[in-house]
Amino acid sequence: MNTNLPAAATITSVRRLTADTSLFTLACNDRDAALELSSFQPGQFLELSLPGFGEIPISYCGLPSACGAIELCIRHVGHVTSPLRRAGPGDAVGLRGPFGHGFPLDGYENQDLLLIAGGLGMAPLRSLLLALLDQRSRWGNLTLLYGARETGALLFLDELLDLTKRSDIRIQLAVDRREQCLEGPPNCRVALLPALLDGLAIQPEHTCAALCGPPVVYAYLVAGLKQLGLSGNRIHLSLERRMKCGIGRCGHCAVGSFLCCSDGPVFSLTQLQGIEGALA
Amino acid sequence: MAVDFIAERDLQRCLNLLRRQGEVHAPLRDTDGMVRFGPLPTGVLPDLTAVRTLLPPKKYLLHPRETILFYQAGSGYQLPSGDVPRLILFGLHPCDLAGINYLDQVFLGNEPDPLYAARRAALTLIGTSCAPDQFCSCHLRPSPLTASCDLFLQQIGGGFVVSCGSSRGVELLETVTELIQERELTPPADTRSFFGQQLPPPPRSELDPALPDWQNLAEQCLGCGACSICCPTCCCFDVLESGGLDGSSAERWRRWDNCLFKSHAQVAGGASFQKDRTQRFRYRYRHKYRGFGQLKRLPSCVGCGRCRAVCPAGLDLRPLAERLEGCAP
Amino acid sequence: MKKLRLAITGLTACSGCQLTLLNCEAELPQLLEKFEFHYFPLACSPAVLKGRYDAALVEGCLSMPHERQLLLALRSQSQLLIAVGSCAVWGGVAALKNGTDRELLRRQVYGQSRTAVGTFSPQPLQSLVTVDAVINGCPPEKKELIGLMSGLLLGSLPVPNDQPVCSDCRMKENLCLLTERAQLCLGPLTLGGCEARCPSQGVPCEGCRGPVPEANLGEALELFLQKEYGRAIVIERLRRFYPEWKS
Amino acid sequence: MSRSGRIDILTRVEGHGKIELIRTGSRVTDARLHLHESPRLFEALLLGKRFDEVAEIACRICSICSTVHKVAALQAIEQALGVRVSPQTGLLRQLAVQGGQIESHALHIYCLALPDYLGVGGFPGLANVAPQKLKQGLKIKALGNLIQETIGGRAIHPFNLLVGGLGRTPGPEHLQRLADGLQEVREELPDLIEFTASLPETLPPLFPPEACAVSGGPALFGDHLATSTGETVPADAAASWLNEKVEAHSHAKFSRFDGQTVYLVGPLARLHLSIPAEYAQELAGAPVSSSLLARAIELQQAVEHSLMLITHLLAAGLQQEKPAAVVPTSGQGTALIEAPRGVLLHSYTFDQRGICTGADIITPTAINQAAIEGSLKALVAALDSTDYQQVKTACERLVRCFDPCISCAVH
Ligand SMILES: Cc1cc2nc3c(=O)[nH]c(=O)nc-3n(C[C@H](O)[C@H](O)[C@H](O)COP(=O)(O)OP(=O)(O)OC[C@H]3O[C@@H](n4cnc5c(N)ncnc54)[C@H](O)[C@@H]3O)c2cc1C
Ligand code: SF4
Ligand code: SF4
Ligand code: SF4
Repeated sequence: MNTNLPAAATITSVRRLTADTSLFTLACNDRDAALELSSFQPGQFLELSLPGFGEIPISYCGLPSACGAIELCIRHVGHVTSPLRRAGPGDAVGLRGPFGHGFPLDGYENQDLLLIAGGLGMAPLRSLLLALLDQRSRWGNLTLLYGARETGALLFLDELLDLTKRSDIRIQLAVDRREQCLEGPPNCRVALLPALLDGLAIQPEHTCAALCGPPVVYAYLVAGLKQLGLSGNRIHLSLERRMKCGIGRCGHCAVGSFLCCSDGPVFSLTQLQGIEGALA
Repeated sequence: MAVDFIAERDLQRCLNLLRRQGEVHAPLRDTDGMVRFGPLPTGVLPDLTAVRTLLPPKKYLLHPRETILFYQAGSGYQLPSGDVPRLILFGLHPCDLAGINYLDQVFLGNEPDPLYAARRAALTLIGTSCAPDQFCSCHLRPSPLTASCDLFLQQIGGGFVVSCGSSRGVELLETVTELIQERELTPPADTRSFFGQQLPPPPRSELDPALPDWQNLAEQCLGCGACSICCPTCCCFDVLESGGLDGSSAERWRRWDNCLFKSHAQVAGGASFQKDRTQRFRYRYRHKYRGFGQLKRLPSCVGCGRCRAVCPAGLDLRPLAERLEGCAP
Repeated sequence: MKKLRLAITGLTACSGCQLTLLNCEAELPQLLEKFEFHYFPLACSPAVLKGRYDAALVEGCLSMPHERQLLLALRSQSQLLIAVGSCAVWGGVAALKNGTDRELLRRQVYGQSRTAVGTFSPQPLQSLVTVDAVINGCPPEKKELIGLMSGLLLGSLPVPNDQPVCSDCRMKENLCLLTERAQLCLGPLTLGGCEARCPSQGVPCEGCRGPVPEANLGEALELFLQKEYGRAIVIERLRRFYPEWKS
Repeated sequence: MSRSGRIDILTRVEGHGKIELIRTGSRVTDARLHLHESPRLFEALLLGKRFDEVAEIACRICSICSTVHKVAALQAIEQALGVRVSPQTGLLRQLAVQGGQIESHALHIYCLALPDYLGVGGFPGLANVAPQKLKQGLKIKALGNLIQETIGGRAIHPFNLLVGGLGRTPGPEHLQRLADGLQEVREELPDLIEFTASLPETLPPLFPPEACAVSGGPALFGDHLATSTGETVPADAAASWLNEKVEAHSHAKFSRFDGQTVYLVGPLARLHLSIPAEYAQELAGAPVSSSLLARAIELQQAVEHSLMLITHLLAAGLQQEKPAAVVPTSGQGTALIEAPRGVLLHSYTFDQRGICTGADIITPTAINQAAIEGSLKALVAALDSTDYQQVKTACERLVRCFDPCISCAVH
């Protein structure tokens, strides 16, 4: 694949998830490109181009699919993402990827897994969750902790509620505040995300944690996980930085001497130890 | 030892012979007194005594601002097309050659950048030796980057000792055989010897944010961007896209960026991972003296002295590097 | 596609930003296909502000009460309001003596007459209304105006630039007037995007595009003083387009 | 019993103005021009500025005529400080001013005035009814801009024109490019003049007052005012002769002259004072509305003159010169130049350190105010109408004939 040239793709469907976030399904116009773009690891990302506006890094949000459909969950916040609010089926976009390192699935073999998502961090973790459920027998206990500002901001709530019917996964939700009119989902507490770690029963030497959330919560989550006895190489975090090229050239996404795009975006806590500003 | 020698008085003829292989660009002193790489007019000799040009040769490989993609509704994104003319860069100093070596590693590693690769393939590099001045640091600190080129002309009294660095160089040399004299002499070492050296790995410890130096640098820096723009190995770029007035076309372009600017690590909503300039100076330092990303542990400073020569505030990272990197700066 | 409906006007200013648009001779025919210049008193009759506008492009600063009324009307009737030019964005030349009592200045020109009594110290548009985007420059660059217009067609606004004039200047490999000629060049403090028009012709940057983010005024002042420019001269020069510089 | 009619903003003129129509009963009996542009108080802003800042600031009075403001300011400053510029600088400045003349006249003829004759609202309408004319106009306008940009560095607010000289002197290739463009446009101008002369008269014949223009130098330049009444006023006496007074209903000062005579400045006045033989017939005793024709003729003159200047400059060989050195000193200087709309005066006083202690700027539209108002009153009387809309349209057209530049007038 040419490093600068996005492959042509088309939006096939759009689902509004919350007031400011939508789930897009895309299809590549070209078979080879589709194959390349849809063989990814959860936690990896691609570069999405919106013609006339620019290109942005977005995490894969679904499963690698045989038919080449790609799911992306996008929050409408700025120059490129806001106009995507107006985009609909049939609109042309461009894709480059997959880029970066995802979550180390092979290292998770036989481990208990603790997935912790904050806000939009659910996007890459959904991909991981779906991958884990897809090969459920390879892993031990599965736990998902997911927090958002308010009930209305919880992404993929319908899917998560469906999953709570299964016995092989534990799901705990948290919201900072609950809207008056809404009755919260059954397994949802009014609490800050790190509070869900309090007293969580895990076996630290058999558990790996995968985190994705806004930078501000990482420090608290990490402290909580350490409290539970997890060592740094069992904690994986997905970082977000400004990115332009996605392939380690433009120089914007440095984290210490790592580049977030090519060395990350998923790092182990051990890797990030002592790096100024890594966990903000 | 036997060496190939071209007499100084034959330089003009040599350049004329080279011209048959492509346009020759070389350092030229302009009427304003500044030295720049530019097309060498016939009959004019390059300035081989100048220590440095304003911009390094990176301008030939990455243009300050260039279109990298065109978009047209219906046909999608397309790479810019067009011929890349063959160019001979004449009079590159070892530091600039090392700078190109660094850029090669960034832009040709893994998946080559198409624009860079095409321009690089069309370049012939002819180096010359030089005498460092007070801004230079090539001779104070060895670099693992190589100062390789196709031909090298070492300046010694009355002419140049010529050596080849590639098969392209051998070919070139053949085109000027009529000017080559065989001489028996041992040329003294030049600054090339500081390049291509194995270095002890830089300290693994992170840079200490508590050092007062960062604050001092940040306070004095005007944020003009000159240091990065003039640096042969600074290659951060920004990418922007804009639509056309027809409403259906677009253009994506990149331009040189600078790690000392506020927006460098800013993300949606204005949050930044390099909020203040002290932090950004550590970033710059890390890139210059320790390397990052795929080129971790490969320092990128080639010692050309441009950042010091152009900084209006006269900032100099050398003393800090001397302390932090443990060896002579 | 339906043409975008525009309101283009000037407040306290020289019409230079509007003229810059009219100076896009090559692009005007194309612009006419895509935009309806509904309210544009400088070039189109009649000029009646009526209905909704997709965008209002406003030149100039506020210095008289009736301009406040007009600006509020433009704001409430327009989807987007864009401040065009340094007067609209920073106050500009008209504001260069904002430190001085306006009544005193008025009397220096009109004497004791009651002419233009309502005039107040020029203010940028942001002082009264929300501005969705800005185009800098005195006058702005054509290229940036055309970029704004093509952005409007797509539904996007210009991405703010934060590189100083020096960056443009160095990229053009110019001789540096500050370091090589010890001239009072405001390049390091000034927002770029003009491709260093002035220094490229050997004329020091006069700062017409306003301050760059994080402009290091203290250090620049120090440097200018070292180059033997008196403090007063430097401060006067700095304030030519942006009165808020603190000495 | 009188009441005033609705006041509308003037369109297709530079700046902000209104016409007030006074009605007695149902009949419109009087008209007044209000230049209510917000004053920037330039003459006060300039006080305390050093000599090398004055022209940079003063040119921001107006964009359409920024080049001529700049040149006038520079000449006044140089006179005050005793700076002499090279002949080459003089020629290049003249060329830049001619470029401004071309740009401004093309803008007025094609974009601002022609719509009146072709029954459309502005240049977007022209694109439908007379696309070729619009194209031609834009081409000429672009050329005027290119001339200003080549010499001044920028079409609006030219930074390359400095006290004592130029930042960078354009190369011969740049001037040659201008010459090529001028040659091309030159071919088209006879047709334009014929076309403007053939346009139907839409206003009753109103005759301009006495004429006044700068004289005594190369085209558009000079050192004194000359009038159709035979007066000669040297530059340093011009300001007091023009006799500016503040009036309550205008933010622009009025030139009151001797209190009796009213003078017109601008294209018609210039041509009146030196009628080119070939147009003697069309222009002799021409009414105010023939200003469009006058501008077309001047456009041709500007093109011819520019070509001549370029020929001179190229023949002499362009030199990269440094601006003349300036030693700050106290002094006073006044410059007169013809801006596209007429007589422009810049006058400055400096103290020992070269700091501006006095500034006086008199602009064509301010001078013309009395003539415009006089014509408006005459028009209202001539129409003697109760049809408000008709009077209003006619008044607007009449004002446009003067091509007022209100930012200049109120500066
Ligand atoms: C590895 C990675 C994965 C991501 N995954 C997702 C995802 O799945 N869903 C989602 O909604 N968002 C995701 N983001 C964030 C997303 O890239 C930004 O929201 C987006 O770039 C904002 O662009 P904008 O033009 O709309 O915003 P603006 O604020 O207008 O952007 C301004 C500039 O900053 C850059 N920029 C701004 N924010 C970011 C950011 N957070 N990261 C990198 N560059 C930024 C943009 O490239 C642009 O040039 C991810 C970011 C990274 C780095
Ligand atoms: S050249 Fe000097 S002042 Fe300019 S950005 Fe670099 S360090 Fe700062
Ligand atoms: S000339 Fe001015 S703008 Fe250019 S680099 Fe020097 S200080 Fe900056
Ligand atoms: S160089 Fe400075 S003064 Fe000149 S156009 Fe640019 S910002 Fe304006």
